[in-house]
Amino acid sequence: MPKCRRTSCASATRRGSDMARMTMVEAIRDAHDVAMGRDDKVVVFGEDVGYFGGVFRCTAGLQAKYGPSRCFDAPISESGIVGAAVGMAAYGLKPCVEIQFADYMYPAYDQIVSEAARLRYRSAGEFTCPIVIRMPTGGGIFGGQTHSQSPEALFTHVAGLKTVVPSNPQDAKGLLLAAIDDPDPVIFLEPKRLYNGPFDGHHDRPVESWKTSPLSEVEEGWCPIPLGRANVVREGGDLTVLAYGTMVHVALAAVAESGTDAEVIDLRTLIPLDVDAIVASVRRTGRCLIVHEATLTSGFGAELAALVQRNCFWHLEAPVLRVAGWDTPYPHAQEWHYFPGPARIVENIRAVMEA
Amino acid sequence: MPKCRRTSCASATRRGSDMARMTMVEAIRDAHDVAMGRDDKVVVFGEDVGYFGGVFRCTAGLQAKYGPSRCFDAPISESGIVGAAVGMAAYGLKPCVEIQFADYMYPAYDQIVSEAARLRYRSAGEFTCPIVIRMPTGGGIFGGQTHSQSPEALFTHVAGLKTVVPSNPQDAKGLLLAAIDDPDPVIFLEPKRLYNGPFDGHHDRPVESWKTSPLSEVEEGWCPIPLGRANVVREGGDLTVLAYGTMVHVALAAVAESGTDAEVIDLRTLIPLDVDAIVASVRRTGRCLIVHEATLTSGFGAELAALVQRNCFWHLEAPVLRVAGWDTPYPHAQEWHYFPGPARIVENIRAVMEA
Amino acid sequence: MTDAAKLTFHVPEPELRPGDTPDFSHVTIPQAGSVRRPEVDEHPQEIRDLAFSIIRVLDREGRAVGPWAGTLSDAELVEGLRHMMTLRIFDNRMMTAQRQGKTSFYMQHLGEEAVACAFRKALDPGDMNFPTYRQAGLLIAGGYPMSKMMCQIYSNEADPLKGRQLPVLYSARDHGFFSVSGNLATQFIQAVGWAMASAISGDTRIAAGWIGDGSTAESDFHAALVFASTYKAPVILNIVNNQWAISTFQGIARGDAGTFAARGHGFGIPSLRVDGNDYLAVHAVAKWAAERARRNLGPTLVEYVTYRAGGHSTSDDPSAYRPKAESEAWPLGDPVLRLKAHLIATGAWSDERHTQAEAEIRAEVIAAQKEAEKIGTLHTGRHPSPREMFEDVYAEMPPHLLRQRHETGF
Amino acid sequence: MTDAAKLTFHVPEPELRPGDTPDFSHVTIPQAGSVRRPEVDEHPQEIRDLAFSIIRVLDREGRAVGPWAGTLSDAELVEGLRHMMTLRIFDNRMMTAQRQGKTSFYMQHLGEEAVACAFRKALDPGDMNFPTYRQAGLLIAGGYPMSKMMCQIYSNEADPLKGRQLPVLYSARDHGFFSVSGNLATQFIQAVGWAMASAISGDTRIAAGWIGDGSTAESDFHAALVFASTYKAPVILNIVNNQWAISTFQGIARGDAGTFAARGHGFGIPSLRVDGNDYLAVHAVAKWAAERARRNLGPTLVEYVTYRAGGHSTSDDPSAYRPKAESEAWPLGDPVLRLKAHLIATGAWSDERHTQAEAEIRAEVIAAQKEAEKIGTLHTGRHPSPREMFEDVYAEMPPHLLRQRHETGF
Ligand SMILES: Cc1ncc(C[n+]2csc(CCOP(=O)(O)OP(=O)(O)O)c2C)c(N)n1
Ligand SMILES: Cc1ncc(C[n+]2csc(CCOP(=O)(O)OP(=O)(O)O)c2C)c(N)n1
Ligand SMILES: [Mg+2]
Ligand SMILES: [Mg+2]
Repeated sequence: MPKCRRTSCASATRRGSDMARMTMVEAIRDAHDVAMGRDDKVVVFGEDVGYFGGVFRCTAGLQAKYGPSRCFDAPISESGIVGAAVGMAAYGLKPCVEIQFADYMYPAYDQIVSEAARLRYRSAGEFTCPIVIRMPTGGGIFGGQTHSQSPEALFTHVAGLKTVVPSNPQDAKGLLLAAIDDPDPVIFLEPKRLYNGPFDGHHDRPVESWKTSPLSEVEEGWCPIPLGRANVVREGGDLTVLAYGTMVHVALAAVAESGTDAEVIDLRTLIPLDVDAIVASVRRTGRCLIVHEATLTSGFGAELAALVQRNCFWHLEAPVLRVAGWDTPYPHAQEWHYFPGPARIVENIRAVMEA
Repeated sequence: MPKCRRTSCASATRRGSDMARMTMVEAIRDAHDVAMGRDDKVVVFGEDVGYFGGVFRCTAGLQAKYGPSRCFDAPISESGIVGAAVGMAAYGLKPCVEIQFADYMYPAYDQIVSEAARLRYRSAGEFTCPIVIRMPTGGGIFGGQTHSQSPEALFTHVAGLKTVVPSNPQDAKGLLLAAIDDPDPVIFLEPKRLYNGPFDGHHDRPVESWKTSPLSEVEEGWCPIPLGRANVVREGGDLTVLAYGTMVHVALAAVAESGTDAEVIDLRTLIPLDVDAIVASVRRTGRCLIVHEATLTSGFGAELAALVQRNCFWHLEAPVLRVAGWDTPYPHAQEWHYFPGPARIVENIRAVMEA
Repeated sequence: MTDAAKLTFHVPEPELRPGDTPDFSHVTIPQAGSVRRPEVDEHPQEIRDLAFSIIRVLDREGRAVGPWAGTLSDAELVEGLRHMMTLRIFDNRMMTAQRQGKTSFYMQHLGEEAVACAFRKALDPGDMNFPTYRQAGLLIAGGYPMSKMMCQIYSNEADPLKGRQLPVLYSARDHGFFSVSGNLATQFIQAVGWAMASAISGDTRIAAGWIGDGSTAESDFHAALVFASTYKAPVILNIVNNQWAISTFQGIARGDAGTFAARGHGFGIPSLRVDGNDYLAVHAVAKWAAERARRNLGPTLVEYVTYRAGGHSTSDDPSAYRPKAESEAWPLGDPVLRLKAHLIATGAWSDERHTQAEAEIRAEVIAAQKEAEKIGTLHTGRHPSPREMFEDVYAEMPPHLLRQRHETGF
Repeated sequence: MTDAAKLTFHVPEPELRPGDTPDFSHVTIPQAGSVRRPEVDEHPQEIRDLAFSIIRVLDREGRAVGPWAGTLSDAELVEGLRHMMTLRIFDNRMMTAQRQGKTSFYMQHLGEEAVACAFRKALDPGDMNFPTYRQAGLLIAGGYPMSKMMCQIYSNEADPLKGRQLPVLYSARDHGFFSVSGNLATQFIQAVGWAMASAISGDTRIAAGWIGDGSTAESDFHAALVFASTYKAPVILNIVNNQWAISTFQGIARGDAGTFAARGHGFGIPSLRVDGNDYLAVHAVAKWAAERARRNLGPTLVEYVTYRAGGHSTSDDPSAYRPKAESEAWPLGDPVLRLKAHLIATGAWSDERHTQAEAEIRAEVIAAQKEAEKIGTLHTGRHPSPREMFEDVYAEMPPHLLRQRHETGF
C-alpha cells in the first residue's frame, strides 16, 4: 500500500506501550469492556451474547466481568431486543445490543425506524435514544442469503439514525466507543469477513490474519474516533474510489492490480457522511468509482453517485460508476460470482479511466 | 396541460360506452371487483378491509358481493397479514392485502423482504409468491409522521419485489389489475392525497375532484396496464422531470409555472424501471430534475440520479438535481414546509436550466 | 383422505351490526364484590380464574363492596370524579374544535374515562407510563396543564412538541407519560425495557404499558410478554378492551380465547380482568399490580373491560359498522355516572355539587382553551418556526441537515 | 415510595453449566400411558392439563401402554425405526462431509429423530409442512431421495435449489415440504396462511407449522397463534422443544411459563405436550391433531419434549455452555434405542436385524453420497451455472437483471 495515510484513534503521540494487537473481534470486545468499565449505564445484550459471549465471540467475558445485569442473553426476538433497548434508553441507560446477523434485523425494523430513529424528534428532545445496534454484515463466508446481507441503505434512508461500518480493528474500537457515547441511535455494521483478518477478495489465496497488519494495533483504553469522518486510506490522483467495510481492502487490492494511482476513501460513517472529503477528492481526480457489497439498485452507492455528480459535475471527466452486489438475493454456491471482487473492480476502474 | 400524451388502459379503440368516471378509490375498488370476479383465487384482506371496506373505502362492497371467505377483516398484525398471504400464495391463491398506511408496513418488513421477495429464488421456482401489498402512501393530508411516509426506496432496494405507484384513477385500476395478475410480489403504493382528487401542491387553493379530470375516465372490465412502462405525461425539450404518484401533478403545475418546456415522465413502476424511456428523454433534453416526496438521502431519486448520470453523462448539460422531502421525519404542522411543493420545484427547474 | 368433508373458512363476526337491536343479555357480568382478592405473591397458576371473571367493586346501588373495595377515601374519589368529568368535557371541546377546523384530528375517551384516571392514582411519582393515544386521563389525573395539551392539539407556538406530532400524541416526561407513538403496540415492549432498566439500576420505580384490544395482535405485544416473563420485569401490562378496534370487533383480535387477560397464562404472568367502568375496581387492581411490581414479584397483566362509546377518531363514524344504540345497552354502564351515584350514596356528593362541579370544570376547560387559542390553532395564530422541522432529528445537526435548512431559507 | 426495597434484575440461568454434573432428577416425567386421550372435539378449557404433562406411550420396558398406544402396526414401526436410523446415519455422513470441506455447513438431528419422522406418517398426501432446518426427518420418512438432499447440501449441479440456498434449507413441494427459510419463525404464520387458503378453497388438505423452543419468542409465533385462533385454521402448530437455542437454554424463551405448550392457552387453542423421543407418542398425538384439523375443528398446538444431543450446527461446540454428559443424562432417552427396544420386546425386531439394517442403511446412504459426489461437492465437480444466480428472482427476467447478467459474461 504505497502512499497510505490513516487517521485513527491511535494518535501519533500515544503510540508505543499503550498499543495492543487485536483482531476485529478482540477490538470490539475491548471497546465494550472499556465502555462498560467507564459507564455503569452501558448494558449489553442480545441472542447468545451473555454466558456464551456471542456467536462471533464479540462479547465474550463481559458477563463474567460485569455480571448478568450488565450483559445478558436475550430471547430470540429482534423486535423485543431493540424495543426493550428503546425503553431502557428512555429510562437513561445506554444499551448496546447485538443482532446476530444483519440479515435478522428485519423483525426489529419497526422499532428501529418508527421508534429509535424518531423518539428525540417526536418528543422534542424529552426522550432520547442513545442506543447502539451492532450487527455482523456482508458476505464472503459462504453464509448464503441469510448470513451475507449488507442492508446499510435501509438505514441511511431513515432520518434520525447514524450508520457506521468499520474496516479494521483500530476503527472498530474507536468508532464503537464513539457510537456508544453518541446521544443518538447508531447502527454499527461489522463486516464479518473482517472479524479475524483482512480480506482483499482473493478468496483462493491463504486466509490472512490481523496479527500481521498494522491496522490491528489498537490503542488501549478510551480512544473514540469521531463519527462522520472518512479516512483516505490511499492517496492518488487518477480517480477516487469510495468504499467501506470489507470493500476497502478489496478496492485497495484492485487498485494495486490495476496499476492506477487511485485515491481510496474509507467512508467509515455513512450517515453523517463526510461529503467534503469525497467532493474534495473527486474534484481533484475528476473520476469516481463506488464499491459496495449490497445489491446495486437503491444501494448506498446510488446516494454517493447522486451526490458526486451533483457536487463535482464540472470536474467529472467520466460518469461515476458503481460496482456492487447484483440485484439478486445473495446466493450460496455462486458466492464468488456475486461478491464484487478485485477483477470486477479492476474492470470498472479501467472503464472509469477510459471513459 | 399542453402537449400531453398518455398511454393508459383505455385504448383508443375502446373509448366510449365502456368508460366510467371514477375517483382513484373507486378505480381501485373496481380493479378488486374485476379481479375477484375473474379469478376465484383472488382473496382480499387487511385491517378494517372486510365488513367496513377499508378506512379509505377501497374495498367497500367486496365482502357483501364475494362473501367473507374472499374478503375479510384481519387482526392488527401487519406481519401476520403478509405472512398469511405468503402462505396462501404458496398454496396457490392470489392474495391482495392492504396495509392501512404505508407507515405501518414495518412490522411486515421481514415477511416482505425475507420471505415474499425471495421465495421463488430460494425454492428455485418451486414455490412462488404472487401477492399484492397495497398501502396508502405520501403526505398532504396533515397526517403527521405516521400517516405521511413514502417508503418506496425501502422496497426498490429489495431484489424480488416490484414497486408500483399510480398517479391517477386510470393507472390505478390498470396497474392494480396487472399487479394482481403478476406472478411475483408487487408493492402497490397508493398516494392517499390523490384518492379523491388530483393535487398539484397548491394546498391553499380549492380542493379538486377527479370528476372533472379526463384521467378519471376508467375503462370497464379487465384492462391491465403492463408494469415497467413509464408514461410521458408532458412532452418537452428543455429538461426532463422524473416523478411518480402525487408529484406528477405537482411537477406538471411547477413546469407550467416555470414557463419551461419540460418533459415530464410519470414513472408509474419503479421496479422494473423504464430506463429506456428515461434515458431517451434525458439524452434529448440534456437536463434532468427528479422529484419525490420521500426523504432525500437514499431515496429512490438517488438511484434515478445515479442511472441518469451513468447513461446520459455525455449528454448532460447540468447536474441532475433532486427535489425531495427533507431528511427529517414528516412533521405535522410544518407539512407545507416539508412537502416538495411547486415553488421548490420551480426553483430547482431554474437551477437545472441555469447550470 | 379423499373422504374427508371439505374444510370451511371461519371469520368471526360480531353478533350485531347496524340495524340490529343491541342486546348484551348473554354477557355474564359477575356480581360486584364476588371476585376474591388474592395475596400479591400468590402463584399465577392459583389465580387463573381471575382472567375469566370481572373484578368489580361498585354494585347496582352504588355501594362499594367486596375485598377489592376501600383503596380510596371519599375525598380521593371526589377528585377522581372531577378528573373523569374534566376529561369528558375536554374531549367534548376538542371534538368541536376539530370540527371547527382548529386542528386536523382528535381522539376521545367517551365511556373509558375511569381506566386511565383511576390507574394514574395507583402510581408513585417517578413511575413511567407507556400509553397509547387513548390515555389522556393519565395527564388530566396527574395535573398536567390542559392548555399545554391543547397547544399540542393545535400545533401552535407553545406546543411542547413543536408542531411535529399528530394531535393527542402527547409526551410528558415529568408527568410519567412517555411520548405516544403513532405505531401501535411498540410502546408495550418499551415499557418492559424501561422496567428492566429500573431493576438493572436498583431503582424503585416501575413502569406501565398500555395497549388496546385490537393492538394485542401486534408482534410487540408478544415481545413484551416474553421479556416481562423472562426477566420478571417490574411492569404493569394494561390491555384496554373497549370492544372495538376502529371497525373491527374484539373477536378478530381475541380469536377463540375466552378473554384477553388469558393471554398472560401462556407466560405464567398473573392476569386480572377488571370492570373498566368502575373507578374503584380499576384503582384497586392497579394498586395490587403496582405492589407486585414494586415488591420485585414481576409483571401483571390487566384487562380493563370497557366500551368505546364514541367513534374511533374524528375520522370515524361507527354507525357504519355497529348498532347506533349499542353503547347505551353496554352492561357496565357509564363510569362517570357510576362513581357519581356511589358518592351520592355515601353522602360525599350530591346532584347539586355535581352540577356545580360541571360548570366549574367547563369554565376551567374553556379558560385553558382560550389560553391556547390566544397563541394559535392549526391554521391561525402563531406556530413553531419551520426551523423547528430540522431540530431534534439528532442531538447535533449534521452537515446535510444544516444544508437543507439553509436551502429553505430559515 | 422511597421506603420500597431496591428492585433487582432477574436473568434465568440453567441449573447446569460446563463442569457441573448433569442431574435431571428434579424433572417430573409422568409414567407412560398415564395421560388421558380426550376426544378431538373436547373443549380446550377441559384439556388444559395436557399442556403441563407429557404424553408418553413407551414405558421403561419398551411396552406400548395407555390410551395413546396402538396407532401404528409393527410393520409401520419397523419402517419408522429405519427412517430414524437413516436420518442418523445421513447426519453422520454429512457432518463428516462438512469437516472434509465438501460443504460449508450442516445441521444434524441427533436425539430428535422421532419428532419429524413419526409426524410425517400422520399426514396425508397433499398436506404441507412448513419446517425449520431441523426437520429433514420429514423428507427421509416421506421417501425423498437422499442423493437429492445431498446435492442440495453440496450445492452441486444437481442441487434442486441451484446452489442458491445454504445447506439443509431444502424445498420439496411434492413431498409436502415448504422451502426452509433462514429467518426463524416466519414459516409459522405462513403455515397458518396455507391452512386458511385450504379452508377458503374448500379443500381437505391441512398444514403443519414447525418452530423451535427458542424461536417461539419471535413475533411470527404470535401472529400464527392469533390468526390460527381467529380463523380456526386447519393447522398443526408444532414446537420442538429440544431444550436449547444455540447457547441459550429454553428458560430464556419460555420465561416464567410452565411449558411452551401453555402458550396455546392464551388463545383457546388445544395444547398438548408429548414425549418427543417416543416415536409412538409423537405419531399418536400428531394423528389426533391432524384429525382435529381435518374435521374443521381448528388448530392444535403441540410441544415435543426432546433434547438436542449434538451441537446447534457445525459452527457450534456445546461444551462451551453446557455439561458434556448432559445429553446422556437426559431422562427421555434416545428415540432410536427406545423404538428398537419396543420392537424387540414385541418380537418384531432383533439385535441381529438391527445390525443388519444398520449396514444396509449405511450402504444406501453411502450409495446416495457417491451419486451426489459424482456430480460435485461445494468446491469440486460440476456446479450450477453462475447464470442461475440471475434466474428466479422474478418469473421473467427484467431488463436490469438481463443487463447485469450480460455484464458477468454468462
Ligand atoms: C402498526 C399500526 N397498524 C395500524 C394502525 C392503524 N390503527 C390506528 S388505531 C387502530 C385500531 C386500534 O384498536 P385498539 O388497539 O383496540 O385501540 P382503541 O382505538 O380501541 O383504543 C388501527 C388499526 C397503526 N396506527 N399502527
Ligand atoms: C430471525 C432470526 N434470528 C436469529 C437467527 C439465528 N439463529 C439461527 S438458529 C437459532 C436458534 C434457534 O433455536 P431453536 O428455535 O430452539 O431451534 P433449534 O436450533 O434448537 O432447533 C438462532 C438464534 C435466525 N436464523 N433468524
Ligand atoms: Mg379497542
Ligand atoms: Mg431449540
